Amino acid sequence: MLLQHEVSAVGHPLAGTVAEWLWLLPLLPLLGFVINGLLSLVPATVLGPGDPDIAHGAEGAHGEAGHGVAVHAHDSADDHGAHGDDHHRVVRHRFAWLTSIVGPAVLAVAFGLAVAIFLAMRGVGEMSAPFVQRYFSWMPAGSLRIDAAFQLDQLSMVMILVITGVGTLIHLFSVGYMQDDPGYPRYFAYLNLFVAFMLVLVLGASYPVLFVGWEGVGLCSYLLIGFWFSEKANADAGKKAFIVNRIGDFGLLIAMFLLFANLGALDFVGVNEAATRLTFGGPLVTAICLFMFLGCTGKSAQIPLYIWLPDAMAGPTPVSALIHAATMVTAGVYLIARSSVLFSMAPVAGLTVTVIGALTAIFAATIGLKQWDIKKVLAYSTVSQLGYMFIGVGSGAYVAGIFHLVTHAFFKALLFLGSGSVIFAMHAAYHHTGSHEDAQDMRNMGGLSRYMRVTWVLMWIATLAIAGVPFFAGFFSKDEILGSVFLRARESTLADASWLGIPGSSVLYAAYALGLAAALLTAIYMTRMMLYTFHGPNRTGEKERDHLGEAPWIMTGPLVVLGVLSLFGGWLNLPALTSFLGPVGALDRWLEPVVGESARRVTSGVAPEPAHNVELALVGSAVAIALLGIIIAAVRLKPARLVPKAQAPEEHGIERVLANKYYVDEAYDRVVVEPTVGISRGVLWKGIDQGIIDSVFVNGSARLARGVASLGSWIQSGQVGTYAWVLVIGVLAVLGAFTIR
Amino acid sequence: MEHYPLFYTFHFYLFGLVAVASAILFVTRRSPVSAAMWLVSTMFSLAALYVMLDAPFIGVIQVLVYAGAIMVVFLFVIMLLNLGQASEIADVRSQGWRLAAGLVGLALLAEIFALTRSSSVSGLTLAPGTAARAVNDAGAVGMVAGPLFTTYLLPFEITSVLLLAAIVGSVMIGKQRRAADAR
Amino acid sequence: MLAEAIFFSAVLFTIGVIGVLTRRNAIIIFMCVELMLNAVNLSFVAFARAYGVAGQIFVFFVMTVAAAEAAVGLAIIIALFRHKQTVNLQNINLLRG
Amino acid sequence: MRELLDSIGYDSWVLLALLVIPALAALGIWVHGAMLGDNEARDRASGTPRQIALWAFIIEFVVSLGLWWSYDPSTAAMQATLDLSWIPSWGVRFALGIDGISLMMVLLTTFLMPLAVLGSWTSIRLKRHSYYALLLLLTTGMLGVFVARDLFLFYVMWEMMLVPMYFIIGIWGGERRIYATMKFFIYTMVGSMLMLVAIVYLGIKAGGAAGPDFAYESVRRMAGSGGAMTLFGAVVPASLLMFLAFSLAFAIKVPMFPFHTWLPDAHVEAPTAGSVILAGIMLKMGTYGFLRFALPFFPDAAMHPAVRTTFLALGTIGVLYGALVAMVQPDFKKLVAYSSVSHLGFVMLGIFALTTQSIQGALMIMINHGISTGALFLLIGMIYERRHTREIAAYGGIARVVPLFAALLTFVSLSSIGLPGTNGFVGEFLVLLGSFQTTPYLATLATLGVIFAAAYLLWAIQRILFNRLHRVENEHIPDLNARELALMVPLVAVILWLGIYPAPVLRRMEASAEQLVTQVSGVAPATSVARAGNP
Repeated sequence: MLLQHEVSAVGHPLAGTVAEWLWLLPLLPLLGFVINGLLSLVPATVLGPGDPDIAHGAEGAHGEAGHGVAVHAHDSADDHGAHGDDHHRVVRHRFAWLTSIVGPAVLAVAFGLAVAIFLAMRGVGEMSAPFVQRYFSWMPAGSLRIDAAFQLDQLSMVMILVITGVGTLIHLFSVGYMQDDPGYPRYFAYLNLFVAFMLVLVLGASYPVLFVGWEGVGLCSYLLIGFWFSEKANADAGKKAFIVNRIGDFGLLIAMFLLFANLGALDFVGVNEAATRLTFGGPLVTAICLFMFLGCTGKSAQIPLYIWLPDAMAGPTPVSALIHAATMVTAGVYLIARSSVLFSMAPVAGLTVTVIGALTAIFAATIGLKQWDIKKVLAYSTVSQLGYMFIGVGSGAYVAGIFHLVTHAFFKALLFLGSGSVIFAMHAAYHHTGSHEDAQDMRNMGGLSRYMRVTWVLMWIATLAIAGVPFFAGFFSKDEILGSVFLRARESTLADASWLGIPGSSVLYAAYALGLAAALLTAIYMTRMMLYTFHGPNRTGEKERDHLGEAPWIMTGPLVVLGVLSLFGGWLNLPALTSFLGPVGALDRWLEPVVGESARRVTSGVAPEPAHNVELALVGSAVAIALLGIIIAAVRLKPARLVPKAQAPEEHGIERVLANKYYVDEAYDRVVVEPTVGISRGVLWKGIDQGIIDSVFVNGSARLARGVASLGSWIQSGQVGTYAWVLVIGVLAVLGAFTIR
Repeated sequence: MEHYPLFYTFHFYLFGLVAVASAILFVTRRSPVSAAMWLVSTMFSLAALYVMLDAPFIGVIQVLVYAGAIMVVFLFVIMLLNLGQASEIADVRSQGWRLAAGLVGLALLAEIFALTRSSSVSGLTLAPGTAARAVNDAGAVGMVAGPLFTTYLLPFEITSVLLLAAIVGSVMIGKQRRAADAR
Repeated sequence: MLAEAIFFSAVLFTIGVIGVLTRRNAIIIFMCVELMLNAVNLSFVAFARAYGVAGQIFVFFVMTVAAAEAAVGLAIIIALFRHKQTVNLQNINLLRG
Repeated sequence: MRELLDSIGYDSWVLLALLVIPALAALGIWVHGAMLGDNEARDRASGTPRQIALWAFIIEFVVSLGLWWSYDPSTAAMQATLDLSWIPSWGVRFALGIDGISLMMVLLTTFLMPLAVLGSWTSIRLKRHSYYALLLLLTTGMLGVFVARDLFLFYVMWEMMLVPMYFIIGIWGGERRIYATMKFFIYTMVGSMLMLVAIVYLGIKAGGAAGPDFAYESVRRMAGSGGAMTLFGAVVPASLLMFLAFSLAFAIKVPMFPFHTWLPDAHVEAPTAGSVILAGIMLKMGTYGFLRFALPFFPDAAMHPAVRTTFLALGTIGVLYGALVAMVQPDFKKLVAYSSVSHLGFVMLGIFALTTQSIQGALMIMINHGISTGALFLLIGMIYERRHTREIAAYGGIARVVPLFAALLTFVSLSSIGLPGTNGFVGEFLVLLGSFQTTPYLATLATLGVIFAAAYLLWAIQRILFNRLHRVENEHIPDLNARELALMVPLVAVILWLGIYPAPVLRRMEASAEQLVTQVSGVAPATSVARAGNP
């Protein structure tokens, strides 16, 4: 059925070009999913039915999951005393070689296709309308027409390139990282499926099709977080991610219902057309945007739904890099940019997005300060950086938000993969000695720069990029976001609106301040992470130290590519100030047809051109803040004083609160989860269902019937004489009735 | 209103009263045998009434079937079971029950009278003496036999099946239990 | 004579009813039922004179049924007596569920 | 395809054949059993009845499949009609026919039945002759309900399917089967009694002086005109009373919120095939009844604001309540049973919201629920056969041991959750989207059910499949065998097909859904361009 093309975009400049092969983009990873999925159903090794390792051997081989391994070790000591060494046995899947080829290859081909399509788009020059391809009618019902249709425009092109490009690199890295896991084909099946859904998300031509990808990536995230599902914590984390995302999806669904009920359309072209007819800043468009943003807070881990992302680190590290840093979590940013017309009509919603983004940025950054797990640091950093992107798209600087999305994809993927490489080395070291120490805790690392030089250098590049040091990728994108907020605080529809009674300009200034503070914290915690991991004395352990080493080329190769991108990613959209470096505002021009009009609506049609000195001041303060943060961290922190995790003292006071993430998870548990389950069990099930409905009404009526019946059966004494009496009296009564009438 | 000679009227009342009196005696006897005998007396009186009501054939078979056959069977059974002794002392219910039964009877009577009085279907009534003429014309038996074997043939045949079933049934029920067990 | 016949019929029927109600001997109750049947027969015959011969046919059938009933009923009583050594209905409550 | 079917006069005999084939097969099994004489001989030949049943159901499915092509989606009129005189003195006719609504239900039934037989292939060891004969008879009854075009015939079929189900639960069920089957039977019976009264009333009124007339169309023409009745001194519109009488029967069958407590018991105790049929097909009869009878007959009563709001609210309550209660069930079958309450709540919401989208969505959920929940019950049956427990706590971590089972259970659960790309999403999305236009607040509340659905099912499959394998008994469970795999494959295929390309199904029900909206609301829905479109 996919074959029956119905190209509605006849006459579009892209018609007849390689862009016609758009549908192949998600289909390629899907093919990979099918192949790898079938392979994964073949058992890893032929295990006898009596093999006690059927449950544990497989799980023991996985690469990391620090605390997980520790817990597991404890358990296996209990369960199988003689199990000991076997625990670290490598069980490579029989068809691992095939998976190693298929998994990355489909992505590489997809990336090639994406580049070809990009070149075709460059070739046709000006393209004002999106290239929409209808394949078949998906949900026709009455006046509702939802087609399975893809839409290609400049925004989705950017996303496709990031997804397939970074995706290919991460797939390659995974080959090295996951090869010895018995679930290797399954891992690649999920990863391929994820990319397929992610591409559907960014290619979908309507909200429902986007929603397919939206929930699909959530599913893959669920499956990959719980990849090592034998550990309850991992399975819990996956479930939590799915359910929290569903809360967000609820918002997105309601937004769609509101759109259809009021605009009668759900495809982007139709909605954008109809949206301009809505009242500017009216309650309807605000409600639509706010519900949509609820969806974004779920997928992109913003307050209050950010809680799933740190837990999501239970998945394999490349997964964290691909899904929970580079692509999926940025879907919310994409959605807002995609719906920029709507958001530009609703200043209050835009301010809400900005505020939530700013709060999330600073909030997550403070937590990141005190995390010991290297991946948790990066997770909170991701939450914080996503907050930045939302500051951007919320305040109407859509290009800035997308720009940061792209650069963030580069450097955060690099950071995660680098940490993966560190964990890989750490685990390999512990593996050799059979130790059960935590391979992800920074207190067990230190001085790794001596053992893994490539990783060390690349990680520093990424750190400087995320901290905002000039000429690294993050510097340009972060600076653009902060600058836009500052400028819009003076003159824009947002500044004129008021948010909960606070003037919009004050809100934006506050967001700017929070953004700066978050930048400072980012520089501090990232430097802290680097110092504790790579510098100072090594705390891994005497024996283990000899086994530390650099990862194989298949893992370092992608790191190098990402390092280059993190260095030069800023060239995508250089500010006017740095015109000496190259062409200015390339991304601005590229995305102009998609978000330009909306951005101008926010700034009341005036292009925000700052005065030269203001711009200099802005940039200067940002640079100063970044350097200050790095210096503070370098001066204040003493990696040499750190002790390994096993000997670490308890934390106290505010440190402890930070280390425990402000106890938000516990609060949610107490306030939301436990009452829901308690009320469901105690009141709804035992109380209403079994207590009232079933025992009072249903079985009560049965008891009533039985009571009446037992009365009747008492009358039925079996004495014929009594029956005769009753009969005669009955006859009397009947005759009497006739007589009286 | 049809006129009846005094002779006729007198005998009609006589047999009627005898029937009622015998019936009263029948229900009040303790001994089943004497009760049965009084019932026989009632039935004879009724046979006489039937004849006086222009139904001589019915009167005859009343004597033959009821008084003759059925009541004899009853007596046989009573004697077979050797009832009739005072052993059945709990047979009659207590005073209160009997009083209540009497009241019920009175009520029943009252209702029957009230109902028969209120509704008479005079429009369908045959001319006086029609039945008597029929007896003369067709003969006592022919008067019944005519409709019985024409209009009511099917019920008649079904009755014969019923009788057959009753015969088989009573034989089966009355058979010694041991015979059943032996199989 | 119709009214008189109905009068006697009603009285006889009532006596039968009273008998059924007051006696406990199965055979006597059975005979009371026969009496009631006879009482009904009397009205049938009386009606037959007034309304046509069908009443007599009915009596004929009633008698047949009565005969069948007597045969079966008495057989049951005999079987019952063999089983329980009594025909007093107070001691028999096989109908109780 | 259409020409081929026309050339064999397919439309004129197919519905009758669908009713007759299972009945004949049941007769065949009975004869087979009777000829064998004693029980021992029957046990020795116990393979035969399931073969007969399976082939009968496969033939039935193949025969019914022609309806897919022979059905003309451009009209809402009854098709493949058949009208024979049955009990002329009561004006009862043996009238059959399908529209877009019944078409899908018929196909769902014939699709699920062979799978139900395969699902009980080895689990039923006792009195197989009776079991399969009852399954076949049940099918005749169920199909009869969906294709009857005469109210009396409908009622006969409605009661006819009750009896086999009563025995299936009562004989081959679990420990508390007697309690469960009694509850099921009496509860359903209570509801349908009042419906019988209403049917008789309507039939007599519709016929007028010429004697009763139970034909669907004539009753529908008359029913709306109503009149008034005196009830306990109060004057009530007759249509309201009739509507409530029908509604009670259907609401119990659905089951709608306060009438649902028979369902968990019946599901838990029923054998696998019983659960599949009960959830997959029989629950749909309630909602089908609303669509076919209660609403078109009594639009005024149904659309009265108080009545409508009550039903909408009960539907929404059902969604949330079913989901919340499902969350805390320790027994997996019970969990799925309560999830049915939740899903059927969506259907009720969709029906009473009365927009084309919500009605079509409700129909989609009816199909999807049949497939997904049927598949869930089949999977539970498979694992129950191996471990003899349905307690969720008795499992854990078995995904390592039974990867195929785990993959299928996860997949089917996801479809039940309503993941886009699977069938579940299409139905829920359309219902909520459609309902949002008429009752935005209730629809918003019901959308919360989507969250709870994820919570209860994911939590359950985590406790069954994931976590640590902590029980020795679970370490050596054999994975699915070829038969079980073969019976899951069609279900998985349909789940995906309906999720990705539901348009053919939606198009076949569109005309009927629109006609219903028009009939009930009196206003034609917004114009549709669909039916002229491509297949």
